[in-house]
Amino acid sequence: MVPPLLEVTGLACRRGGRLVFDRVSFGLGAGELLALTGRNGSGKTSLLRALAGLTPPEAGTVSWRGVDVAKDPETWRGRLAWLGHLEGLKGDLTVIENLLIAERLRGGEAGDRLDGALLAFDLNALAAREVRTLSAGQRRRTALARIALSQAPLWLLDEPLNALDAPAQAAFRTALQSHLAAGGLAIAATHAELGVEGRSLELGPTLSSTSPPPGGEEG
Amino acid sequence: MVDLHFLANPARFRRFSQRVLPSLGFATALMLAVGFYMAFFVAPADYQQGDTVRIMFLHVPAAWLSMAGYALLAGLGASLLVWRHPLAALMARAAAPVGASFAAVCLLTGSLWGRPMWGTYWVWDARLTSMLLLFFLYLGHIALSRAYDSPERGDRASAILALVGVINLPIIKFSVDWWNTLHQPASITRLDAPAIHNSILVPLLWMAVSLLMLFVLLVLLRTETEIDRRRLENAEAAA
Amino acid sequence: MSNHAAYILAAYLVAAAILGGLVIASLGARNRVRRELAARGLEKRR
Amino acid sequence: MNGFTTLLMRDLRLVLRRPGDVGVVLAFFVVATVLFPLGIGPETNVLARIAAGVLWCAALFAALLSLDRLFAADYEDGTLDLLLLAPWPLELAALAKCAAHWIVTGLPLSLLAPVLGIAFGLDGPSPLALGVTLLVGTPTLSLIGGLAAALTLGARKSGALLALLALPLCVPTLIFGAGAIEALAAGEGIVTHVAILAALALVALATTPWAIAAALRQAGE
Repeated sequence: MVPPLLEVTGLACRRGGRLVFDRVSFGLGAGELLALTGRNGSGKTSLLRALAGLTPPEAGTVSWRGVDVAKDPETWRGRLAWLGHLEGLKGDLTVIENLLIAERLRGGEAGDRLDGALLAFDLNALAAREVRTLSAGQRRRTALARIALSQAPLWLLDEPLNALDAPAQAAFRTALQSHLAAGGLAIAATHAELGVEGRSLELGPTLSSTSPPPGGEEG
Repeated sequence: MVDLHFLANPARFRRFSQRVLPSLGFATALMLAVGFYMAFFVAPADYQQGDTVRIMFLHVPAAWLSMAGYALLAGLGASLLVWRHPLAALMARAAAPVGASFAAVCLLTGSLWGRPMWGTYWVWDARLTSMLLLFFLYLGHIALSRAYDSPERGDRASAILALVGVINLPIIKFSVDWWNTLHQPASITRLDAPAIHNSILVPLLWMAVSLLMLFVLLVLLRTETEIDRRRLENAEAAA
Repeated sequence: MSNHAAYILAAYLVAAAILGGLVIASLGARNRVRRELAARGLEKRR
Repeated sequence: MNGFTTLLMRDLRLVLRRPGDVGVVLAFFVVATVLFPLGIGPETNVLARIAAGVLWCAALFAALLSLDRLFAADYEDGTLDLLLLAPWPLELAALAKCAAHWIVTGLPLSLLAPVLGIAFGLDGPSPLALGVTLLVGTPTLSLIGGLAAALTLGARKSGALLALLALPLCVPTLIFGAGAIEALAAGEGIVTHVAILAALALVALATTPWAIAAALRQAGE
């Protein structure tokens, strides 16, 4: 059996002395989607941040093609497209400027793909507007266009459907499906049904007292 | 060489400090009492500074200890950032106010020495000015470590600050010396360790050792408190 | 101790006030935290 | 276009969208400086004596005033995450941010200071020398201030804390910057001072980007 592209083993994360999740393991192959579910505070965002390498995990490893990603974080970051609950857009820049700059910061050049991304999320009419004049849903669409533009193999999405109306949700599904069809991977933390075929992982409450926090009694 | 590595574990450290603190406290009190006696009654008056030389027995060790204290903060900062020692953060949090207090003692005693010797409470002497800046660095460290809702963030931010500060301290010292030679007539009596004669040196070193013991005592005591406080916070977070 | 005795005494008193105050404050803080730990049943009395 | 240039140009473009923010900093610099003759009295020889120190201190405060938002804006809108996740070194991003800050504050302050120096009664080569020292010294202020801004990211009362952290570290630059003008007045050249200012800038350049990157990473956790 071929090992999965992305393999997560025994990942644990601690915040403020509390284990938010512990012993999370899964594998994800090309074209697969993983939906992270669970109550508020169950650690969905923390898991995404740990996968991206934004937070060093307490324990466990993330590997890509069998190689621990912590060995070469820059290459790993180049494989990621990130959508947090903050959009990562500059209010004083226009939609187009935001998309172009974000892509260049990732080390790429948007080129012809820009038109496609704008079209996919129905942003053509807003393209020259400054982002601070947009509604919450329009900003979310801009941020999703940024993801679609990136050509990164792994999408990490935190509540991608937030603030999206029905046509925008449909646009997101189409973009996600074509990403997966092209062999991409996606992990999305979500409360709502994504509406795209995929696996899911439910994060539950962890037994926070099972292992000692820093400053704990056990030696 | 005693292996102190086992102390890196907070719980073990706590047991260790609880065991040594009472005897260390007793020994420190004894040392200080003898030190004060020597400083007041054994040491002779200096031919140049007169009796005010007795202030040096406090002032000079306080200066040494506050500088050593900042080096300690930097070392603890490195061990937190590089090896993620959980105890290092707690000890840095405990040690910063101790170092700042010694710096304050150094400044105030220096100022009380300056009034009879220079005729004024404050002179922009190179050593005093450097010490004042060191005091500000301590204040920044203390304020930064307590400026966050999450204590871990304060720990790491102040660890970075301590490392940058320790790189900058020699630069600050050099520039203040330069500035001082430009602006100060050099004829005044230096606020300095006095001309070393054994009758002065012995009480000075005695006081230095006593105050070092007090420094260690305070750091141990406060680290223990920080360990307990972090346990309390963790218990609240888990509840 | 004839000349400048006031300044010398003041220096020692100031040092005693700062360092003594720090010792007292530290002891007080330790006891306070211990009491709170004990109130939560986390402190194992030996 | 690589990441460094992209980020630098982005920050400059953001400033161009709101030129008033820079205007406020420069206005603060002028107003704060002008208060000194009003407080001290208009004797030209006194003013010329303190001009370099006053202008250097005012430049330091003006630079710090504008540093508060250096990383905070990116932190609040989530673009900091994009920088943290960019596939090139975060140290370069830190450097780009500080360079942008210097271009919009340090540079105009250095150009403005000689004019104010003349108003303070500096004459001969002194106003020009003042501009030169600021030109060489202000990059250090942007770097050290950038570090303080990164360290206080998300802290309570970050503005005052930023000043408390940055000011002691800026003392060497202040001493040699203002000292240069006095050396000039005393008939010495300013070459030594400018060389030391440049050395200080190099030390800051060699150390602060790493410290800023470390601070930003822990702010992103």
